[in-house]
Amino acid sequence: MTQTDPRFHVPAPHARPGDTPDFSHIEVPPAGEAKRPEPTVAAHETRDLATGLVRVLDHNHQAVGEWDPKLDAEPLREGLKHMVLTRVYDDRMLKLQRQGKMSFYMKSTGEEAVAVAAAMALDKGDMVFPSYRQQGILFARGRDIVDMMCHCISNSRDNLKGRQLPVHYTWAEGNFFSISGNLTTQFPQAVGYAMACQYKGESQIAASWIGEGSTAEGDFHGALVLASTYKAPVILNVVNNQWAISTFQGIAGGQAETFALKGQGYGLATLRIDGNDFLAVYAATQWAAERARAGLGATVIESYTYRADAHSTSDDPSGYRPKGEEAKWPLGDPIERLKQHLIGLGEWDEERHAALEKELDELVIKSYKQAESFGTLHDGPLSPVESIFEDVYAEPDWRLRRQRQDLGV
Amino acid sequence: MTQTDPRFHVPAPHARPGDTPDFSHIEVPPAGEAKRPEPTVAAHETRDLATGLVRVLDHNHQAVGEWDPKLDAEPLREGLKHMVLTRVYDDRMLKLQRQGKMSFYMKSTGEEAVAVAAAMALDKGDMVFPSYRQQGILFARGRDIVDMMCHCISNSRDNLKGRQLPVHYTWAEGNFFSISGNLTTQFPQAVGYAMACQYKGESQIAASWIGEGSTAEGDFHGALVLASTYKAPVILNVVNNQWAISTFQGIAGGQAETFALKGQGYGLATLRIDGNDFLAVYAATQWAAERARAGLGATVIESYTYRADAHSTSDDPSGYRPKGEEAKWPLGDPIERLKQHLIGLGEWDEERHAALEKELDELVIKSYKQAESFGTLHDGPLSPVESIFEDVYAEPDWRLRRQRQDLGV
Amino acid sequence: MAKMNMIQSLNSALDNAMEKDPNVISFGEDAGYFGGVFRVTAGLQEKYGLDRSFDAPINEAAITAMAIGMAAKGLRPVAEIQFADYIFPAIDQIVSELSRIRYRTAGQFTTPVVVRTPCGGGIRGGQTHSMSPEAFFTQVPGIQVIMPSNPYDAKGLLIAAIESPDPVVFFEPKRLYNGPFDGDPTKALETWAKHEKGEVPEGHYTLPIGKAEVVREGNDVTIVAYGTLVHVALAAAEREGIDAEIIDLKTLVPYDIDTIAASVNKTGRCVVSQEAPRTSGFAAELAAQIQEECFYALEAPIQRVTGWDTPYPHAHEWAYFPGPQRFINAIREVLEA
Amino acid sequence: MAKMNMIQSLNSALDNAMEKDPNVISFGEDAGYFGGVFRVTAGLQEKYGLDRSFDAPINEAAITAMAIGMAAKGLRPVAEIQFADYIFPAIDQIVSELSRIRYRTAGQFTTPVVVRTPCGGGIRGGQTHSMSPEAFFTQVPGIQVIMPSNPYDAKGLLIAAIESPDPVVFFEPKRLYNGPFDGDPTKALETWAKHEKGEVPEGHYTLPIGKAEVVREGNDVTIVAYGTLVHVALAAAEREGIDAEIIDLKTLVPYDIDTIAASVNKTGRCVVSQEAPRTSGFAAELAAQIQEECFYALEAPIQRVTGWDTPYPHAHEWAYFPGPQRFINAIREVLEA
Ligand SMILES: Cc1ncc(C[n+]2csc(CCOP(=O)(O)OP(=O)(O)O)c2C)c(N)n1
Ligand SMILES: Cc1ncc(C[n+]2csc(CCOP(=O)(O)OP(=O)(O)O)c2C)c(N)n1
Ligand SMILES: [Mg+2]
Ligand SMILES: [Mg+2]
Repeated sequence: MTQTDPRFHVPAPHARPGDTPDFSHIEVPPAGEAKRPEPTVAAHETRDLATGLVRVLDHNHQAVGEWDPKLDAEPLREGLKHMVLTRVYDDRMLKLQRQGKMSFYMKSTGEEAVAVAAAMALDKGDMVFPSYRQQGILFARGRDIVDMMCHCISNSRDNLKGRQLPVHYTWAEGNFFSISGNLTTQFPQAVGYAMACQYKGESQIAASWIGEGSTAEGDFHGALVLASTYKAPVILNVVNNQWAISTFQGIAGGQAETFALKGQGYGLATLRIDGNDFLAVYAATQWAAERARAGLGATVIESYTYRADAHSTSDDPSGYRPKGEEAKWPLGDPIERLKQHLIGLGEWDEERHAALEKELDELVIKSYKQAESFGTLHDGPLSPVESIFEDVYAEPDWRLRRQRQDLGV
Repeated sequence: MTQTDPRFHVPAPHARPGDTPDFSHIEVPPAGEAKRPEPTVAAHETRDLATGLVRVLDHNHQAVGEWDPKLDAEPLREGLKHMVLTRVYDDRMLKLQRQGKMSFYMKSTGEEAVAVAAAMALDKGDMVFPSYRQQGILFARGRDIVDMMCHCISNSRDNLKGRQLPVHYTWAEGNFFSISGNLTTQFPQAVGYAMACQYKGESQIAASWIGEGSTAEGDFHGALVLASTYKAPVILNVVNNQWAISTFQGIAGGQAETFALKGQGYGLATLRIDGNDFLAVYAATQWAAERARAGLGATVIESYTYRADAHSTSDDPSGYRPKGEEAKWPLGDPIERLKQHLIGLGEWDEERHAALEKELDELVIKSYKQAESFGTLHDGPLSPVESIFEDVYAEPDWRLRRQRQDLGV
Repeated sequence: MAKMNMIQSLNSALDNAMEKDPNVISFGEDAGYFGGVFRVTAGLQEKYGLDRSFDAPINEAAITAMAIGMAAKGLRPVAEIQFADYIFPAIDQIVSELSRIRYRTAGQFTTPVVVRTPCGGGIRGGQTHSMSPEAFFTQVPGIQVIMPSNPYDAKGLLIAAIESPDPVVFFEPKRLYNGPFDGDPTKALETWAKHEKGEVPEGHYTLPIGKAEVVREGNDVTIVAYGTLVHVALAAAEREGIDAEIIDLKTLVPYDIDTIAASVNKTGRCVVSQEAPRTSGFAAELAAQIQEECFYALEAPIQRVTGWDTPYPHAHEWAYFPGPQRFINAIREVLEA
Repeated sequence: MAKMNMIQSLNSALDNAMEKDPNVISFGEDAGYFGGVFRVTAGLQEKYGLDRSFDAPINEAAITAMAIGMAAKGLRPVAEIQFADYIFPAIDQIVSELSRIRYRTAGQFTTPVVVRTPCGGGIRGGQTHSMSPEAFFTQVPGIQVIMPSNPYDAKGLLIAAIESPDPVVFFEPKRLYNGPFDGDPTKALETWAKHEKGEVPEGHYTLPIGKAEVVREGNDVTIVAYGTLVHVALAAAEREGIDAEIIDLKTLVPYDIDTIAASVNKTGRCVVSQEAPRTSGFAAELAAQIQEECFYALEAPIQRVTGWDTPYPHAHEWAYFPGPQRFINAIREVLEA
């Protein structure tokens, strides 16, 4: 049987393995071009912002335009540090996974700004409902690295008692909700949480992140419906990193102009931003948080970025996209761009950067040693076996008590 | 405990029982104002049509503007007849339900144009996936009334063997898909069907209808995602009759401007139309069908209308909306408007109308007598009892064979 | 004490719970202003305000997810799913999320949500207003499953469910809302007024989750039932003059194996029942566990009285519904074996 | 005949079916260009074109609904759900729609869809990549449920499922994709190359839906298993030198009661098994029916070997997984009773 023209339309990406990476179809508006309305603006007046691209850092790495959050050098350096740490950590964990130290890992390479800048623009008290690719939030919020690793290697100190896959962190103290393996389920949950914050009379808000592929799920719609109906103080982030495992964004996006634009159909505020631009992510999150705290409801933010590495350690992108595509991504690398910006400001230099990388790499290595001292998945010690019967209910019922006995633990 | 201001926003309708009906918030643009682009227009260029209101019949009942489908008098009279028949049938069935002749009934009063005009604008071969309030399609497609009634009273000639609630018709011959009791499930099914039509190389398209309340379901989003991704030849109708049982449209709509606008977020063509204007519904359906058949994908059509009677025979609207609200509906009554239009054209008159009503009422009464001769739910005969074990599978397996034995039939 | 039907007693439970704990809120489709299509939430919005009893969009998944998010913040949401047939769009949020939050966070977050939903047939609802999907939820670790059979239990169990630290799916047999039902559709409708379980305290009380009740003592056969079928089983035993011990299970997860086993060990014969289709229904779990537990006491195979493996038909509802005759057949079978 | 692992044999089934019938099409998340995360659909897009093997958006409900619509128009869609854990968003379309179209239309429309999905643990997938939710679907009248245990059966049954006039949920035990697995995770991975059921014809063939197979004859006890546990049960019997008769169920709905009953009537003792949590799993249905059918032949209570009533833990996967020792314990229990 020979291949014929498809009888219905099936979207395909611009380049496949063997092709030359091609992003010529992506329009990159100049930084600074987008207008920044007051956060109190009517939702439908943010329509242009759903199809444009909020960018602050220009090609010379200078912050330009109305969206420049005008941060001091200190928080910029802090942001840079969190992003570098995220990357260093990811790289190290990948190596460790390859060595069999953990069952699975997921990197966020190329998307560090999406998580780190957003976390810094939020209050620490705001509750986040992330997907599995926002580990940057944890660094920005100061989670102990050893603790993070103990989770990833499921050892005796894993705060999730070995119950979750690596990178499916929970950190209640840090207002970091449980990451689900099921896509998009957290999106409407975040809206409920945000409503409960209002109910309790607190100024806390909620924020959630999903990938662009995950917008196809029914729960995406459910979240936007709830947010629209109850005007909930929530930020609904869509991280458009162009890929959902092997399927490019067009399989979820179809003929839609942008993912942000969907929010307009619900009367929500909408922003589409350069996700590799730390300042744009920061400014957009700040704007949306201000709007939410003012009782004006939700903002849908599409962060336009690129998944620069494999989907997970179970994935090999060379099967579905050209090698080296990440290097051609027209919005560059978020760490490099913030670094150059700081250098341009005279607030940073290559030496300090190299030193920072080295310091953080050492920290990560040292942390891993420490983490490993509490065990690894492969060699133990793990949480006690009987812990598998705990926390199913507040108290185990007769079935679980008997089953524990049956297992002899 | 005393009531305080709600701590989060919960939308409420403009009027509740005891209030004076109030539709002053509804903007009714003049008929003929909306531009009619070619059906080949880019989807995003139909944005204005998602927030406007396509109207053809003006306050003098004249057809005006670009959307006038310029139908001859004959199809107009035919449409009028189908609408009158729908109403007469609904009224009679309600009475019969009250007399205990059937367990349940759902009227479509006030929404007859939505179904009838759409059915007439489609080809008879196009597959329809309706909700429970588009019985007008059956009349327009010439379904035998006695057969319809036999279904509603679940008698021995019910083509669904008494398995479905009344009004949950199926009519494969008439390309009328099975109506589900579960809201919105048919919307994405219609997209799959439409894709299969293309796959088979046929020019057939599919059309589906849901209520505005049903747009909140995940399946609504699923349908639009599929339609967008695969550019399926389907018409996705949202019948905004202002009410979803006791909840007004704002509970599903939230802060959204219109329901049609949601389609824009998926890159679909969008039309918002006066659902009580036979000509507008006809023209919009024709436009969308032409677009679909040309391979340009789906159109989301919001028909703006009003549920002029109870949700179903289990419902009493006086518990949640002012009495007499239907009489104040600013878009009038679809039958009255088409009738006056025809009279204005000199193609109809009050006498003929009265005669038509009488004729159809007699037809319905006569048909019911005939239907009843095949049995009623209450007194039988029904389909044979053993038929409950048929059609679960193509062939009953041992479980069903045994169970039939156990029942002794 | 007051005379209440099951709608009133459930309403009273919500009222008491909301009065006592400002974190308790109630929502669902048509469950706010109008008070629910069965009126279980009637009056709550007026009394407690728009944000404590409100209407939700028609999206069962979103309703459940909203409840989960709210519970994570410390509220005690009671979500209504209008008919149990419509719980399936929500099942992912229940199975993958609600049931596991405590487990997967090792107790850092808990989500004590109650999902209330009317179930069962007997009201000519056809296949989409008649389902008894309880067995689906009994398979889900982390969820408690309750189905009361009368106004008194309904209230005590609903308050217990709301106060439970665990998520609960709470099934309300809609055929029992207005009166007990012995399975004979030709008889005049009964009301709860004359039934002793129609006597309901107006104030707060709870019944223990996980406790069954022997509602009729007997020596010849044990019948395990829950919801509507409790009344049908009672009628069957009465009609045939059988010395049956009848257990009203009330809680399906965790079910009260001790009460069941004690009874079966005494009678040596057992019938288990459910309204849902036969295959893989909850009666299968009961039969499997009872035969394991009481094997040496059993003198006959355990019989299952169930709905058929078909959708719930509309016109032939009563041919599907497991009525008294089906109980009698099963009882005879186990007695004569 | 060729040597195939289960991925290859399933792929070959799809290939044969698509070759034979142009109405057969395949789709799912990552199932088009890339050929599926487990590569079951690899090469089909290249061979049959973009519209016969294609990627779908991440919306399991929409994938299923699309399949329903296509089937109503006469296609034979094979939809992949990437992991069985993610079938829950689709369950409403399966329970309320797919299963009932033939019934509620009295045969005017039929929707012979196959939903394929990898299930089960043993690959350190944690609670969201390890579920065995088959029992949910065995409760749904109108659906056939299949779970093969080897490459040969997988191919014959998948083609049969595609050609079945009824909708099928087809579970693929992912731990068996690359080789049989006897439940000992410390042993070197085995492949199908040396297994007789790794011999698979390259052409079209079908196995009957609803037929179980006695994969080991024996006289002392009957073990009913399906999917991965078939191999675990075999290993347990071998290891302990028990004269066990082992039945590979293959089809869960309709299950082959005759083969089971004949065996239990012979051995008088029975162990039923499933990987899913214990309560209300499919083993409960088996136990309930077997005790009814074979009561007088049974010399000991039927034992259930199952997962625990917990989510599937990640690190302690092997404490959850019902391995050979749990079979041995159960066998001893029934033999010594
Ligand atoms: C409900 C559900 N369906 C499918 C999957 C399998 N899956 C895991 S990640 C993924 C792709 C997600 O893509 P996207 O949302 O773009 O996020 P990204 O990985 O790019 O951050 C898929 C299909 C899942 N985890 N949950
Ligand atoms: C999945 C599901 N949830 C809830 C219901 C109960 N229900 C039946 S009709 C209805 C209201 C639908 O309103 P709308 O979509 O506006 O349609 P209309 O009745 O106005 O035509 C509800 C909530 C249902 N049938 N299915
Ligand atoms: Mg992505
Ligand atoms: Mg409506």
